[in-house]
Amino acid sequence: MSAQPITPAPITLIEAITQALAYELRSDESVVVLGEDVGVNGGVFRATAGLSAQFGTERILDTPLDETTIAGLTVGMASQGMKPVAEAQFDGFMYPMVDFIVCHAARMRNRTRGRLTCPMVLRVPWGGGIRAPEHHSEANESIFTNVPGLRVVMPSSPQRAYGLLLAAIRDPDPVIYMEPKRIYRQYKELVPDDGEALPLDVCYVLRDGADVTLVTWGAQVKETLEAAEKLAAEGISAEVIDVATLTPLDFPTIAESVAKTGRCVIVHEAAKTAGFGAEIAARVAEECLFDLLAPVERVTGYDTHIPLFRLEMKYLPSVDKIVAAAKRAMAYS
Amino acid sequence: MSAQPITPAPITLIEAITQALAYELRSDESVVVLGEDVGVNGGVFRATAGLSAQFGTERILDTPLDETTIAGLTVGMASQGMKPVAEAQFDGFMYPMVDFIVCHAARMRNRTRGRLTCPMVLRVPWGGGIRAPEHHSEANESIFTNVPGLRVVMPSSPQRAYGLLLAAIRDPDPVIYMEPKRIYRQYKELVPDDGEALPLDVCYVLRDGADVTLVTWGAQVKETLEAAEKLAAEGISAEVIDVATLTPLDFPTIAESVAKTGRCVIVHEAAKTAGFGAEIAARVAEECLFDLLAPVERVTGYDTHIPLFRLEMKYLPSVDKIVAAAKRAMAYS
Amino acid sequence: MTTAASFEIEYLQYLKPDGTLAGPLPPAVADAAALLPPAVADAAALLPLFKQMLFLRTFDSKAIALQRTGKLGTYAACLGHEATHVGIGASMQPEDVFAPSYREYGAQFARGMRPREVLMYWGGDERGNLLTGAPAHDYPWCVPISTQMLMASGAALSFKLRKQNRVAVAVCGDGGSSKTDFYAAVNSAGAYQLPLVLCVVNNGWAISVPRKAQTGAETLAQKGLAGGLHCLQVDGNDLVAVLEAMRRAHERARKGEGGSVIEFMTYRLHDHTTADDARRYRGEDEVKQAWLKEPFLRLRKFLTDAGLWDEAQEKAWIEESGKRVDVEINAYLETPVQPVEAMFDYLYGDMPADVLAQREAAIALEGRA
Amino acid sequence: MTTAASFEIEYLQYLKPDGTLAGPLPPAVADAAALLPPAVADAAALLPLFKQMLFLRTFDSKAIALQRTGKLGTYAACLGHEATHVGIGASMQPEDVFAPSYREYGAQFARGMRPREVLMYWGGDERGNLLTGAPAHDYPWCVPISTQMLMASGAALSFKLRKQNRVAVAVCGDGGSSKTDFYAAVNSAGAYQLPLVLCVVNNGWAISVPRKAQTGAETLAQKGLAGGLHCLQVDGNDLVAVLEAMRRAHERARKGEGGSVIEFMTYRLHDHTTADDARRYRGEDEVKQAWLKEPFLRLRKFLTDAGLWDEAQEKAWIEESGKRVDVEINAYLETPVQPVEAMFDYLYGDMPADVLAQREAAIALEGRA
Ligand SMILES: Cc1ncc(C[n+]2csc(CCOP(=O)(O)OP(=O)(O)O)c2C)c(N)n1
Ligand SMILES: Cc1ncc(C[n+]2csc(CCOP(=O)(O)OP(=O)(O)O)c2C)c(N)n1
Ligand SMILES: [Mg+2]
Ligand SMILES: [Mg+2]
Repeated sequence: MSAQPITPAPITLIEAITQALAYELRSDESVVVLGEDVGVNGGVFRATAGLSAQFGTERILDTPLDETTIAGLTVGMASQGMKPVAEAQFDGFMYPMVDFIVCHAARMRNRTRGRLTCPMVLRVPWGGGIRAPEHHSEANESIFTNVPGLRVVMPSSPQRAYGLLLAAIRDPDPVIYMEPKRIYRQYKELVPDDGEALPLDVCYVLRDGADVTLVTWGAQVKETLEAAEKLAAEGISAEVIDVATLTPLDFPTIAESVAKTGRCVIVHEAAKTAGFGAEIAARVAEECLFDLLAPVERVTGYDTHIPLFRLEMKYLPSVDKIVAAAKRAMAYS
Repeated sequence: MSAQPITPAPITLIEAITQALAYELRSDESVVVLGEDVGVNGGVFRATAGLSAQFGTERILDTPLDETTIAGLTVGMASQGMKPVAEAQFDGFMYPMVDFIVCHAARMRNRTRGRLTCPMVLRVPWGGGIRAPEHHSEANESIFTNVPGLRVVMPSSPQRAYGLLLAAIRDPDPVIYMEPKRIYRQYKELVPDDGEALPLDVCYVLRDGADVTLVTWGAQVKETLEAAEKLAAEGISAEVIDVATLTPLDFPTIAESVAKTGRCVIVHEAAKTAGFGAEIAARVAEECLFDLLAPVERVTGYDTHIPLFRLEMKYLPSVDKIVAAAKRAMAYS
Repeated sequence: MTTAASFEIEYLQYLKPDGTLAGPLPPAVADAAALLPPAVADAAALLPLFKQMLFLRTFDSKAIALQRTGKLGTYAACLGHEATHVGIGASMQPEDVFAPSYREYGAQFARGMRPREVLMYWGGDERGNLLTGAPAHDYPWCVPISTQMLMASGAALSFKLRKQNRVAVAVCGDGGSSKTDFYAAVNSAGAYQLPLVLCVVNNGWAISVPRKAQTGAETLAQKGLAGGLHCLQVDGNDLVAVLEAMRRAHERARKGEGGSVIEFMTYRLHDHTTADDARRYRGEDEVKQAWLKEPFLRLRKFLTDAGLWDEAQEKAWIEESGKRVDVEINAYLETPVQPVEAMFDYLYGDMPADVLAQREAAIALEGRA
Repeated sequence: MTTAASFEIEYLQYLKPDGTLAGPLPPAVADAAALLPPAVADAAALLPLFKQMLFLRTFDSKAIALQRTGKLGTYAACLGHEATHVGIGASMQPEDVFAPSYREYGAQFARGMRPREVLMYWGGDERGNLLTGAPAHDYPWCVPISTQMLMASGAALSFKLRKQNRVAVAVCGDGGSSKTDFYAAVNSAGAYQLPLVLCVVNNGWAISVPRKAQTGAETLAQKGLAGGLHCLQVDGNDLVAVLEAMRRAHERARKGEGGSVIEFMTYRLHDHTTADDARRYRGEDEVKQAWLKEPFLRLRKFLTDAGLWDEAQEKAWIEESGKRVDVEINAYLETPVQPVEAMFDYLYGDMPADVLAQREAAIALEGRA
């Protein structure tokens, strides 16, 4: 195993994922990658491109077409000392995995009082906005956020994709790693292939601000940062927080910001009701009530299914919707 | 089909369920009941006791032992004009049903622009506190509360069990009907078998109060009402709201109460983080901020799996925990 | 040794790839009609189906072109599957229910679906699922693999319980036969003895995963044995065999003899969808070989030999097909986008207050249609 | 007719219900040793397993009594399954991995599990899953039906990938063989050619649902054909047949010949669990008939005939078993409840801040242990 040279050129978010997978496959022989079409095809999004050629079919496994199977095999391998990194081909195909994730992955350690564990990662291209067919555009993170024993992680930049995926694979417990597919190739960043993981369980403050706290994750980080720019142009100083690890939630980072700004706008793509934004708003209502100058705002998908692509952009949060919410909050003082 | 005589004696919550099933099986021939052991055995909790003898094996169907199968058959029948009432034997066995519920039941109408619909009910004995084995004690309602197109309903008394189940079966869309098994036989109530449904999509105010609003659902209604009694004895007037239909949520009823009391304590059995209580707290933070005198409180299960039964009562919300939370809220004014 | 059970699975083929009849008599001396199975009244009965197959080719290539020019979303071609798809569709009665996956346009057209609706669906518009020309009880496209198989089992159960003389027909791929929902369909159809036909279209590939990586079973047909169903393997490029296999399965179903699993052996001649590039994972040779066995050539040869088809007819029909498809394409392109409220209007039968409020907010934001 | 595939499933029985040997020679003249299969070195080898079966009976009845007096939660008896469970356990090597459902104490004891842990588990204490005496890689009890089958397939895959000479053995019931996870195990074991033994213990009932309502398949063994696995049906009340069936499956697995599905024909002589009342759904006659074929009688007869067992031995062993079980019961009853923080301590390898805070709050509320 020879060390990789530092990547010289900037890479996309999805390339950062491939890079992290390759790094960890090289450095930990208990890591295997499995999923539909992850082998010679390199994944339908090319996240595993080249890995089969590099690591062989015993490390990069194409599975039969069944998500229950993928989840079950993954838990079986993880509980016997391997570190499987499974892929669900799209967000909308994760549901058959829920049983194994909730009943076994999330509980193996607790059930056996630590005797068996389940160090696995489930990667899944997540969310809408790529003009894909039905079931290829879902923001369903909240299926897992009320399940103890899991980590739900979502990167929003090439660097965080790399660092958080390394951390997820090395984590001793199951991690649902949701990849915002809309920004897979949106921009490039220098991501040194140095094997440095980024911490899980912490929120990342991406922009400092004084007037309003914008809390978001995944693909909406882009629109939220743009909204912050726009607000700045109008003299409103917005702090932007990328939650990054939804559960376990690092609420103190959010609380600190809200204490400072007195206003909290939560932005996410999933439907509003009982989306994960609710948890953040609830914590604010519990722990930051007297800091609040304005009601909490949620800018989210509507409480309906994301439409097929002719209408989908009207479903998703947008820069304008975020700006409007921030301004509504600013109306209070 | 002859009318049933008015039930003369008070009945338990589970008997009210049987009574509602029988009523609707009599009055609508498209209704069928299916599940594991629902036939001659009458269900492991006896919810379908006697129905097989009364309606025959073509109306009361034992299924092969597979929850995916139950969910798939149910959606298939419902989309072809029947009204299946399926049973998941226990909360912990619902997970394999998630795929069909989320991908098909909740979307059939929307996907086909109203051409096909999915009028079905999934009944499930829900929650902890009966000293049951593993996976028989789960409060997993939040798996479904972020899914548009569904109704999530939970009764908390024999009368509401009867009226809401009738409403659920008659509803033109899929309803997840969660039955708090801990109070299946806790007390009896007169429940006339008059076929009168109770409205869905509304919260029920069970007790008027002026100082603090206690919001809950399912089995915790019992402890919450008891807590209200205790608080009354100490001069604190608590309003108690049974949410009953979690989604779509009737928030105005809650908002009205919080506007009056200025304090909101949410009680539920599920783990705290991203439990459905978060949505209620979030709505309060959005819509009732300036009514609040005290931070919102959530009295919930801890963020871990409900333990096996030797420890489970220490996991669940209790009268004392609710009283303590209400008093913390009362400390603000 | 005591035997607990034993099984045999039949293979059905009538038309060989070269267009001659497979059968006990040497093709040269055989009376074609005598060798045709009960499903086919006479050779002429094949003609309209042959024309449908040809129409499909035109539709398919025009849809791909539309996608390439950005006027359609991802599209799943049916190239090579025409005999299987058309045969399945032709075997059904209007009161039967059809549960497709996502590329059985041949069957859907046979059910009466309008081509514009195929384009609407892949064009990102839910109205493609209205099936205005097809039986209103048919299922919409089904993206979560093989869930349609189990849903169809539920439909078949509803037929049985209501004593309706109807059959549910569902289609999945070779990959789809690995899905647990497929097995659940097999299991439940057997347990309840349902009027269900589970069609497994084995086109060799599930995106990049070859058939042999899906299962250790020698045939996909034998998966039906797991539920005690009738199992059959068929040359899926042979329209005659497809029709006969379906006829048998329908007959069983209607007689109350239960469900069938039919494996149709065919080949996916195109990429998985327009979003796929099959050169990454399969060799040209394999594809070339498959072109020799595709369903169209042999049937054309057979019908031409029977004096039922000629080049002039073909030219005219291709032209006619092109025109018909163009009409559909235009209708699709001219259909205005749904108003924003469409995303709320079909969610519930009774719209909840919160949804109504969001609907109004969305209209306020986006403008009323 | 062309045949695509054909299959035959063998049925294995050595000891008939009356304790005589089934076989080509009339039992009277047969040399018992000659008729025993390779799995059984000689009749004496059966003795310790017979004693385990007897021990199980004692354990079972004492556990039920404990439940009836409120000192145990719901308990699932294993009465009638002893030959199957003990045989499965005895066939395994320590390095193999065992994935039970919830009533295979016979197999778990053979793996070294302490009876007190069975009681702890059903007594509502997670520490029952510590398996202090058994191989630490064995799986805990598995309540969600048949998920253990698929998990075991994953374990087998890990053995294959790491080139470990180990076998995964998983057990489910007749009802469990309807579960999609079971089919997924069959499918994946076939696709990857895994060292996996899927044991289907057909005891006639899944709570109240009889075997015939689960599936239209003639045998449960044939479900393995769906994945190209080796299939075998066995008299599960015949310890000898169980041992031989397992031997064959292990051999195949170790030779890289892939997985097996073995159907063990037995009968659930007790209620499903102590929470069940089987009189609601099954006749007494059926149960009476089943008692004639139960596994213990025939083996006792065989061993007695072979001069390896007598009444005195039996009396002594029953007494000894009772004492051993009592020791275990006392150990269970004397185990203090876990402190409240135990519900947090094994949730994550690295405890998140919120969980830690809740842990502290719970301790503050309930008192430190
Ligand atoms: C549950 C699910 N998982 C994954 C996918 C993504 N996907 C779409 S088509 C396909 C391959 C299907 O192969 P096969 O069943 O052989 O049908 P074919 O496309 O060859 O007709 C996959 C994996 C899906 N649609 N649904
Ligand atoms: C997924 C799931 N659904 C339902 C149950 C409830 N349940 C427990 S045991 C059982 C019957 C199992 O029958 P079988 O597989 O034949 O095993 P046996 O109990 O006869 O050994 C059922 C339905 C469960 N444990 N898991
Ligand atoms: Mg295919
Ligand atoms: Mg059984």
